[in-house]
Amino acid sequence: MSTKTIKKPTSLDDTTLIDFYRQMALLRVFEERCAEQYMLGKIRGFVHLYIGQEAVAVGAISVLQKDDYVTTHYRDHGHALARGLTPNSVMAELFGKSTGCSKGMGGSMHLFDAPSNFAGGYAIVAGHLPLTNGLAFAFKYNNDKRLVATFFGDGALNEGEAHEVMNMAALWKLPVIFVCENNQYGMGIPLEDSMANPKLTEMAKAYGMPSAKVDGMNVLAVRDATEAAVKHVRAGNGPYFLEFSTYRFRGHSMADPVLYRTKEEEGKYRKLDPILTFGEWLISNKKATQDQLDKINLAIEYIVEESVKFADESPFPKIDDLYKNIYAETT
Amino acid sequence: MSTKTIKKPTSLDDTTLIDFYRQMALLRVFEERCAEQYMLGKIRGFVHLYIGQEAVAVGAISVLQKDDYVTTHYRDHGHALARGLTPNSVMAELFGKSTGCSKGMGGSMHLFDAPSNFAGGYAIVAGHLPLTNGLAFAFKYNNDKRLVATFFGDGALNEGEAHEVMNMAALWKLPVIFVCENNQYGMGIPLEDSMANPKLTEMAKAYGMPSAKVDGMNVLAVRDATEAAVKHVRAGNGPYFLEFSTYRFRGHSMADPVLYRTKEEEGKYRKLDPILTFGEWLISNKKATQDQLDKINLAIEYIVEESVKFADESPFPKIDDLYKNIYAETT
Amino acid sequence: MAELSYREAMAKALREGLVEDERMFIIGEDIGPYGGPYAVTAGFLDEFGPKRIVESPIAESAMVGIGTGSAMAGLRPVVEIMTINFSLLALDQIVNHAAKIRYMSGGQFTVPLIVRTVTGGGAGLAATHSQNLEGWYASVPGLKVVIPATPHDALGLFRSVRKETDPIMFIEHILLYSTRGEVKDDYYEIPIGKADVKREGKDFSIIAYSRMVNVSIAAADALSKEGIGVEVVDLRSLRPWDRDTVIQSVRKTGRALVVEEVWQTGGFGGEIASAIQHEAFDDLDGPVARLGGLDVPTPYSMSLERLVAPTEATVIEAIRKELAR
Amino acid sequence: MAELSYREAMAKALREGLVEDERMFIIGEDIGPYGGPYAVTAGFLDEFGPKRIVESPIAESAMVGIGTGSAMAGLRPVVEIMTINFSLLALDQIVNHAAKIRYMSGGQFTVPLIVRTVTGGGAGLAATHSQNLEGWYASVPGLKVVIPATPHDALGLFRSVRKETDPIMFIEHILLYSTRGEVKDDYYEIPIGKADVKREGKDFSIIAYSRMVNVSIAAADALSKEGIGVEVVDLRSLRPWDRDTVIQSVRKTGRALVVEEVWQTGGFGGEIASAIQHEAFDDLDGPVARLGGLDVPTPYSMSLERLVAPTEATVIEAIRKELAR
Ligand SMILES: Cc1ncc(C[n+]2csc(CCOP(=O)(O)OP(=O)(O)O)c2C)c(N)n1
Ligand SMILES: Cc1ncc(C[n+]2csc(CCOP(=O)(O)OP(=O)(O)O)c2C)c(N)n1
Ligand SMILES: [Mg+2]
Ligand SMILES: [Mg+2]
Repeated sequence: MSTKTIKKPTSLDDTTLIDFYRQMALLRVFEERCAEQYMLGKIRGFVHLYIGQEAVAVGAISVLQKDDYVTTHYRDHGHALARGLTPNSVMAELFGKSTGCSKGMGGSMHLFDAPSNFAGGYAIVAGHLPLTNGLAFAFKYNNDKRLVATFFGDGALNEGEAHEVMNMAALWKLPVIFVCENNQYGMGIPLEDSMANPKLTEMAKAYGMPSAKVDGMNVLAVRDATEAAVKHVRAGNGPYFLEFSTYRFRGHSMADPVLYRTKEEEGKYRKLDPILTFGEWLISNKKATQDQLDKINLAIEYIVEESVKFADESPFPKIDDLYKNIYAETT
Repeated sequence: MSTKTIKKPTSLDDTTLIDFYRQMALLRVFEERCAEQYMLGKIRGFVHLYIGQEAVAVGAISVLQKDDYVTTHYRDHGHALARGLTPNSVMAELFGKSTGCSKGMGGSMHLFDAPSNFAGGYAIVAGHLPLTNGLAFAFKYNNDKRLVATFFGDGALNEGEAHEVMNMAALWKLPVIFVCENNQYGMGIPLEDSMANPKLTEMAKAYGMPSAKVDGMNVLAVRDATEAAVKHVRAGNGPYFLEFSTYRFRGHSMADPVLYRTKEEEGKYRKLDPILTFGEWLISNKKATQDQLDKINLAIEYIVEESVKFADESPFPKIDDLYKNIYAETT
Repeated sequence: MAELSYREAMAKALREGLVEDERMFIIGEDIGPYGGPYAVTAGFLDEFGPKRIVESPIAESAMVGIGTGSAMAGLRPVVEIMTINFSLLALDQIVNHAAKIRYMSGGQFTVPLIVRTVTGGGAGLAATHSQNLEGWYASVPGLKVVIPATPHDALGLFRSVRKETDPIMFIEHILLYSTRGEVKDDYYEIPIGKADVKREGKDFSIIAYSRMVNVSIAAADALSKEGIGVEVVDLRSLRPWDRDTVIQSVRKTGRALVVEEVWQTGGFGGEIASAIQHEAFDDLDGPVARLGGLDVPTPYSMSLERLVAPTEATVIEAIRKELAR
Repeated sequence: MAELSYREAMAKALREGLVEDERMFIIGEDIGPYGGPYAVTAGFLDEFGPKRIVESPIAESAMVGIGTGSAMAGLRPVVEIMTINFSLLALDQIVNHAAKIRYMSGGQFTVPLIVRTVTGGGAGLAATHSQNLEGWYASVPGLKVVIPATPHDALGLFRSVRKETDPIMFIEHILLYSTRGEVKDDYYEIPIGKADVKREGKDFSIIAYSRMVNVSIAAADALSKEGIGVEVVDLRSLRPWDRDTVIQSVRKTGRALVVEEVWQTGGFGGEIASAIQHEAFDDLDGPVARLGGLDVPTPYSMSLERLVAPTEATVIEAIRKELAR
């Protein structure tokens, strides 16, 4: 990963750029509150924070159409918010409330939202990739120009399923963008200890799939690379593989004491913080003033605070809900 | 696949060369009798003939040590015989007799022979690859210079397990030779309809594994390529991937009416018959006389005839055997 | 009325679906030019073309994923897994994904997926290719498991299955494809979850499914010659299974034997037997008996394989033993 | 006597194996620097080095294959599958390979493989991460399934398991790791296949395993205050399971309830219940009852998840209901 960020000029207007900042900051603040609420016992189970990786979800999802599908893994809060799910509905889900995006049935690892074609967070590593192909298959079957963007980690490429899926997508030219968020670890195992060849794009090449490796700490680089991928895929040329180099600032999940990496390494990446660096860039390039960003941050604090309140005050699912939605008959 | 075979000179002595011919002819005649015995109802279930691919098993296994392990898939008669299992014990296994190499418990798809470290034929596509890594892992663990050669088809690379296994073997430098017998079909599906990139060695390259694509109809080419692989692997450099281009002259199994390919295509490959072409080469290069080969063929007819007789006259397993070998206690 | 083979009935069922519903397609290994591993889809590729008859790479997980995802997006996929043994490679996709998406998404996404597969031993294929794993699927909330024993039921049940919007395992038996039976010409459907009394009797109830129904009927016929009236209840689906019909039969006869092909220990028959004794305890004249396959990996040799699954003779013997208690 | 947690008992068991047997190694995901997903192997990497503590890529099938093959070649692998939910991805390797090789090879190759994995719900992990699939494994000839409920049993059983030359599923429970119990200082082993009467009683037998043993004991204690004597039999292994001890208990009490955490329909409890009623029919004062987990994909919300698995209260209720029949 290069230590410099954001070099290319951009044709995006200031409103869009500032909105990228706003979105990333929302993800960050939202998740810092998640951590806090987890410690308070309001959130249960595994909570995998996306802190540090915000540029990927925000940059990539910004170039998708509303009616494209998005799928992702268990580290899914960021993708959900970037896709437009409200902080209220995500926080309520984490609290296990019936107002949550999955009605309290899925929790942190299983966020769903049909209206925004957010087709789910899935907790089996690589497990969502096969069905991602299926969503894309349906688009192709229906001669529909929509596509599916799917997010997963570097570790997911250890699983055989990922390969079956990439092969099938390439073979049948399915409209899928494979977004690999290479945060360099799968739980505690560094990439180079789990992949014989850590050059992940070479895997895509072996399937005859175009690919790009891009700085995932730079929201504009992510956006541009994804735009190119979207263009390729939407034109009917089949799948595209994007590797975004990034880093998760926190542990794998809230339960992880992070014994497997150094403070030094962490510090190095903290300097590349996608939000701080982008904020600085906005100001130094006169796209925004510090005051504007401060106001945004303040508004976000308020929104997130509200989401906690909303979640707290929302009702738990009713006992009847236990048997709902197992089958159509029980809806 | 080139239409010319055997161009390189060889340093092998005539006895060895003639023995290659003998082995290939044995595989061929043995399996022709299998087909016949299957039609007579003496052999049950699925029978996958190796006819056309003989050069691969014979050439590759010839350069292995006796104490290396060999594993393979369900199309395993050829590998078993090339490894030195007797025609009697293989034919008896196909007949379901207690004198069979797996005591009648495995049948055609599950041949085993511990004395020759023939660690099995396995009937789940790609299913033997994970345990093949395990055998190699044990060698490495014990600082033992032995290796494992595993045979599988082009179709096995469709399965995700194959990828998990290649990655792990390359990552840990396990002593495995991956021998892909590319006979261009997986049951009825041609390779280019099942693999996005039919250049199979590129997959090996993506795992950082050395590889070679070689004419599998030429026993000497197979031998030389495998020798190079053995040298590499035995020196502790990790796995090696060999792709042998070949063709099965018969259907996928005895039950296959072969509706998915043309007589023309079949005819083209019949001309490359590894046994006929090698026999001609032996004679034209004065390594053997027609008379010698005739005698060999006659002897083989006799041996195979005997194996049928042996199988026929052998006893079926006893009812007590039904509960044997499920657990150690029941041995 | 026409006499059809089970294979023909399944082909008819699938063809109907393809003709009537543009959203339906079939994906599987060797279902195209090869004609289907059990020849069920022979001719389909010519008839419906490669858009609807999708030849899959040998990749069971990815294949089921095509089904799950396309079902979520509104198609009506039929995924053919060549045999239930290979479904182990797709179990995660079926159990952790297809079966749970409706629930985990709070009902927002549905998975109208049909997985067809082939169960059973008896064909000389040895341990890895002769298993009956349908009971595992039948224990998973979110799945339905349909398992017809006759051509008539296969067609009628598939018609109902097509109308469902939940993931369904539709399980055929390798040795049933060539069996024949009457199939009504007029359109009919068979509801999922309704058992069928295939043969009436007053002395003893056999509860069976799939090929064991035929075996049980043969045994019942033989016993009837000795004046023992055996009723044979065909479950036809394992999830849901028809508790009412089963209990009603046992209340009448006072005796029950559950027959299945799977390894007896841990077989789904344990569920049936334990439910019967619990609900009909006071009507029972003896314990509920079970007869399953032997607890062995299926051996190749015919001399042994023929002993593994229940047969007419072993069913008769089991009933005699219970009556002699 | 020392009081150990289940986690500590497992760590002790594994450490003993590593120290005593050079052939033993552990392979798993995050068992190294991460310290083990449930901290069982914390410190092991430093103590035994990377040759014996092998950090695996996230590839469950290939990982089990390392175990199967190296076992065939004479090593004593312990494969840790992080949770039983992920074992679905390795099921083919376990069921179609490890479990069958001895049989299919006519006894020529053996697979002394230990697969350790973690079952159970209750930790707020929702449907894909809260399953109890041990019953499926318990139906497979060629496998053994060991499932200890206490620190004492975990250590003693693991010692026996290490001496086996067959593939074994060793199944721990996510909510048991922090439970504590007395563990003898002197060396002892617990044989596989022997149930343990964890609490005696004369009126009612509960048959349970894994975490449900603790729940059942709590219920029994509560009922004893009302003068109802409940015996709790801990199966400790599901394959083989100890028919004799179970039947003996039921013959004494005349009543039985089988308690397990898995979805009740199709749970292994069906096997136990049906066997009890068949073998002890004449000694029963009422039908054999079952209490399993609810037939739902486990919901995330605590408000619902707490209803899914049997609890002290629901066990008591089930027994009262049976006694009131
Ligand atoms: C099949 C399976 N195996 C193991 C796990 C446990 N697990 C959860 S996340 C994870 C690491 C995945 O790493 P990566 O794909 O790089 O994503 P990241 O967490 O780094 O975003 C593991 C091993 C799982 N959920 N599913
Ligand atoms: C997991 C699994 N899926 C499907 C099958 C059915 N099947 C048996 S062989 C075969 C084709 C394999 O082709 P390939 O690997 O090229 O080997 P070949 O038969 O050509 O030698 C298939 C699909 C199987 N045995 N296992
Ligand atoms: Mg990662
Ligand atoms: Mg092939």
